[in-house]
Amino acid sequence: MTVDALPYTDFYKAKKGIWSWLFTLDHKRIALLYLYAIISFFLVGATLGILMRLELFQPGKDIIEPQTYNQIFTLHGVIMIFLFIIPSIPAIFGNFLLPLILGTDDVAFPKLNLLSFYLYVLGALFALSTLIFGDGPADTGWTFYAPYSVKTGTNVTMSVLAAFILGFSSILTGLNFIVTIHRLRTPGMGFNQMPLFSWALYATSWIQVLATPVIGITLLMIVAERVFGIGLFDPSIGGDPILYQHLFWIYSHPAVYIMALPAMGVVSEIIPTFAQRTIFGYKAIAYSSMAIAFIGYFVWGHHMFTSGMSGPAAIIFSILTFLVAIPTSIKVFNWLATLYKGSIVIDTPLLYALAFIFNFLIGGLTGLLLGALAADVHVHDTYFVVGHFHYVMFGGTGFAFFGALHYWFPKIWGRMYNKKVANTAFAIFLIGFNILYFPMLILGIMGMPRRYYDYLPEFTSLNQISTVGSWITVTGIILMLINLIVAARKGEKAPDNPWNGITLEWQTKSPPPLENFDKMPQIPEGGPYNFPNAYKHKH
Amino acid sequence: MNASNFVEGVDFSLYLILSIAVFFLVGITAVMIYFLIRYRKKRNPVATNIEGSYTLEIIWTVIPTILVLIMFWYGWTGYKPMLTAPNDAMEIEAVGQMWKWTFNYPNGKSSDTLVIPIDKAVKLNLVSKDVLHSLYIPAFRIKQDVVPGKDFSMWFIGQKLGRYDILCAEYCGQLHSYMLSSVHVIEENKYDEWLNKKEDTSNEHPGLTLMKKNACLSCHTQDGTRLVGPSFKDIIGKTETIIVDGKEQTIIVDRDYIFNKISNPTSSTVKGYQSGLMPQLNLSEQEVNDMIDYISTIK
Amino acid sequence: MDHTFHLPNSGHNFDAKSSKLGMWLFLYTELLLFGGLFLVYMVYRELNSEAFLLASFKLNVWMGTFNTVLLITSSMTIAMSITALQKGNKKLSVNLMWLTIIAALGFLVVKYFEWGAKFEHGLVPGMEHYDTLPMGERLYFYLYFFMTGLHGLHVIIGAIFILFVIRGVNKGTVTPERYSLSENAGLYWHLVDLVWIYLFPLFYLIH
Amino acid sequence: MSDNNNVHISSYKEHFSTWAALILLTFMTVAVSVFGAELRTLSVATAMIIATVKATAVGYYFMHIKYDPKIYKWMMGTVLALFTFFMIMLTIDYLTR
Ligand code: HEA
Ligand code: HEA
Ligand code: HEC
Ligand code: CUA
Ligand SMILES: [Cu+2]
Repeated sequence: MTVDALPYTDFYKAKKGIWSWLFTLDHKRIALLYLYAIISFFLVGATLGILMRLELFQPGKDIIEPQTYNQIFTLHGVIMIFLFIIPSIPAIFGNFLLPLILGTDDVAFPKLNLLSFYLYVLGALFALSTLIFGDGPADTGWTFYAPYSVKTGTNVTMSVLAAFILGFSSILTGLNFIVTIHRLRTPGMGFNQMPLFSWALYATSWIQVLATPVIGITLLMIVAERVFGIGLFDPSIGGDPILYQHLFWIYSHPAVYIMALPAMGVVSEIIPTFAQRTIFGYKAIAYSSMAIAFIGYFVWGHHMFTSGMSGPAAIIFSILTFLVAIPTSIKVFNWLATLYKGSIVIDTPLLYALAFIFNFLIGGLTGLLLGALAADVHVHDTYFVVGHFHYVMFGGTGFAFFGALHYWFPKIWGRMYNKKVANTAFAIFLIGFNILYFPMLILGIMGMPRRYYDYLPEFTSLNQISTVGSWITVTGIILMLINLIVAARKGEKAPDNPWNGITLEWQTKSPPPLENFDKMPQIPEGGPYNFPNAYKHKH
Repeated sequence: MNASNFVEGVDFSLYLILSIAVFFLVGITAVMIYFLIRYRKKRNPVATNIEGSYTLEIIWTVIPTILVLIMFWYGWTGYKPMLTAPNDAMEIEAVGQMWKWTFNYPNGKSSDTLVIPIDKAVKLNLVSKDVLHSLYIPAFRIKQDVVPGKDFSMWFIGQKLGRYDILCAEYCGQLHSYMLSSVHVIEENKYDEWLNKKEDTSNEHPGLTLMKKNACLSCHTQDGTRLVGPSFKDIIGKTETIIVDGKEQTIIVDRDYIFNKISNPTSSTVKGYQSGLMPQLNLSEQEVNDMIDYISTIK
Repeated sequence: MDHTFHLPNSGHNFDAKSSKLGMWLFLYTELLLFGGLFLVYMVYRELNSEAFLLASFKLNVWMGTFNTVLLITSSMTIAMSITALQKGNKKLSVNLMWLTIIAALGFLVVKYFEWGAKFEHGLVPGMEHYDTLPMGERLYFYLYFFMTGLHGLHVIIGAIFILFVIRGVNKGTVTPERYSLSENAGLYWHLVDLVWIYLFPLFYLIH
Repeated sequence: MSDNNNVHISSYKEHFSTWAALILLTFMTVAVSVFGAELRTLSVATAMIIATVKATAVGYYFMHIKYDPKIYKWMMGTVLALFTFFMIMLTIDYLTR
């Protein structure tokens, strides 16, 4: 490996001191601030997950009280959704890479970017403050369904306000990215020459901007109801608790695509790089991102099939739900076709990307089962749903997140990790993950409801397998993190373009200088993934 | 014979989709691994830039669309019959409240397990006294939320003799996972016998009967252990700290205090317990006094 | 090392088009924020149309009409102030903005009296008389206070925004060449007007 | 996006006429509602149609959408389409229960 010998100042060294970090307007530093914050919250949330698995190891009380258990799964859900997975890829890798892959030096509104970060911190503080102040963390589930969320004595108000503030942070990030993509592409880069990761972020950002306000106002209604003692969902004044569910899911279904689309964007970057060939069906992948974002608004009712919603509404929502699966499957098939006749280098990022496809397939296909009316009546609110969403969120987006971390690691830190250890950690993680969550799907079909502190004896053995899986997962993740932490401090120097990537971020130094580029980046000829040394073949 | 009339439709759509899912999962994973091996750098040093193919795009848009419409179709046909109960269905009121199911029969009988005759359509009118619950009978493949302020119902036919679990599937607070009951499918003649048998409560304290009926005992024990609320054991004469309007005060529990607490649960909160959980009930003065009479006997 | 190289498409340069696009995106979020409430209104009106009808008679149409006229007029003045700024007439522009702010204050004063009257009649959620109203009417007044309250908050924010623009024009940071801030304040103000255009008939006029 | 830099400046006259139209429409709705009360449900529809006409005028002339690049119309259209869909689905649910 040759290391570029030219002297330059990277963005770490360009400015010094703690304030130069806390008040930085540089998108790369903000991205790193997000990274450290988000990983910390992930570990907190994960620890709560492990605690739940321990409690569920056998029926009856093991280590915690029912009330504590309820608060734990709520906090686990809130942390994982609002503090980990929604911001994860956009706020970290979007921030770091969007300007780089578009060939510019920052996002459109750097100050707003810093404001988003501090709103994120504020929201996180609100969410965690419930551990110390008031009557303990909320015990409602992350969905805050009325009227329980209004009745319970726990500190729901704080948790809900946290979600509200985090929503604002998310809106501002989305707004920033949309404007950046519209206005700051490098000269000559049209929308159809953009890397697919920016397409994915573009679609995601629109969801953030247009869906988040709806949950904002809904949560404010919950706060008002708690503060004034009466409110808009209170049956005693004619309110309808089901309306709350509608408003909640009008946001929260599109939100699952806020989680999924950036991950798909990452996969669309990794696969062509490691296959060393152009992406198959660029436009199909790009436009299906937009289609998912758009159709995703129309399916929220599939969370409410048994809520008392009317039959005709349920039928319409079911059919729309199936439609949203189609653009997703288009993506999967195009990724698969991209491997065809590639010259594949099997490296850690690619392994994560392929594991994404595998896990996401299980998650997505179980999603189809949930979308079917009759089947959903049986498995709704059971562990089948828990299995489904861990597969898509953790097995999908989580794996893509760690894949992105391994893929852009040399760019971000200028160093390389130990690939053997990384691959071992990956294998343990993948195996543990499936042992942890696959039993949940079976439990669900057998009829074990979710949010259960205690369960019937016939569910014991599968729960035990699942708990053992959680220990294996922990091992894998800890190994992975240690490997990366060691590498970031003492890893060997990485070249500017270790994977022979072709998108613009690989044209600058690793780590990049403060202004990102010290010469004009060159757009690859004939499309963003047109690897020059591959044999050309047009269909 | 299936346990209920819905098992067939639900299971069909479930297994149909599962088999399509397994097919795609296995197929796609296999192709993926094959490509990894066949086109790895060693065996295929020069990649080919294939930009796409309209034919393929169309194929893999159309085939999933068709499959998905089939899935929708069977999901719908399995679901449709759940929407409307036959007119001759016998009606039973199912009441959900924090952590207890109660089933009220037209003749005034009430029971905490659901007893139904075999092969007869049963319609449950769902009533919630507090928050959302969901009545779920896994063996019958049926589930419906119980919403306060709304009159929803569900129906089914029990087709196989036996006892099946009833679970609460919508999170409803602390003891959500203990909100269990069961449905007992029995023969028609046994059912009639059961229905017309008066439960013998004559030698039971009227206060206890009332407390069972109002689910007090799902939160308060009689043996001194703490559940959701304080235990009733030795409660009269106990010194404890309560919170009124945010201020703590120490009191000695007496009849008046308990009377107040039952008639207006939000008037005070026992320190160390969660406020707002105890339900507001519509009880006559006599009934409350009966309960207090009984509570004072718990030693 | 030298820092002479600069990208042409830098995020550090001011760009009027970016700032306008950003503002519009923000307005969409505001629209959907109110949108959520309009959805609640719509559903409850479908469920309780008689009660809503009766309750709406308890509002004062003439005050509402007066406020509508005020807001529409202020919308015109703020739009004209941008035109004035673009044409280089700073003085006129500032004066028109002051007019807008006066209209905003007028709007709030009228609202104050309206709300005051509701308090007197005990129609505010939590008051004793409120608790005796039929269910649908209680929903109506709950929504009325929630929605006009949130709208009032936006009137205040909008007015403060305009104050900033006035300061900017006086200090010379907002100029005929660089009027983005004034344009954005205008857009925000029009949004406040837009929301009211729907609130007014929905609460006052659905007889 | 078009990069054309000669921005359009709306005239005072245009603003004033927009204002006049809005005021006229306002009094029309008030009239329909106060004096035409027997129209009842019809007046809800009328009021909403008039409000929409007013909103369009504000957007088109005051907010300058008329003279902005097409993308602004597209975006606004998308937002409104989404919102309309929300309304339709909620209505379907509540009217068919
Ligand atoms: C990353 C997040 C994410 C993603 C991407 C998805 C994707 C999907 N989800 Fe999921 N979902 C959640 C997160 C997510 N979900 C969460 C968090 C919940 C629970 C919330 C709670 O209650 O707490 C939930 C719950 C949930 C429910 C409600 C269940 C219930 O409570 O009863 C439903 C019902 O329809 C559903 C459906 C779907 C569908 C159809 C998809 C589709 O988009 C999937 C599409 C993908 C594929 C189909 C696989 C790839 C396709 C192929 C390989 C081709 C072959 C395919 C065909 C033949 C079509 N989801
Ligand atoms: C991205 C989202 C995400 C992720 C990653 C996870 C991760 C995990 N979740 Fe998740 N979960 C949710 C989102 C997520 N969850 C949501 C939204 C709910 C619904 C909540 C609700 O019902 O309201 C839920 C609910 C939920 C339940 C159901 C609770 C119930 O219904 O009763 C369970 C039960 O087992 C569970 C378990 C776990 C486990 C064991 C992990 C683990 O896999 C975590 C794995 C991670 C690790 C193993 C990391 C290891 C590291 C450490 C432990 C720290 C070590 C320390 C240092 C090195 C410093 N979760
Ligand atoms: C959903 C759970 C729940 C149910 C059902 C319930 N309670 Fe309670 N109760 C509580 C909780 C929690 C407390 C303590 C907190 C408080 O004071 O509000 C409590 C407190 C009390 C107290 C005060 C005890 C003390 O030590 O001061 C009395 C008396 C009481 N309940 C009686 C009843 C009666 C009688 C019923 C039935 C008609 C009933 N409760 C039903 C949860 C419940
Ligand atoms: Cu009742 Cu859960
Ligand atoms: Cu969904």
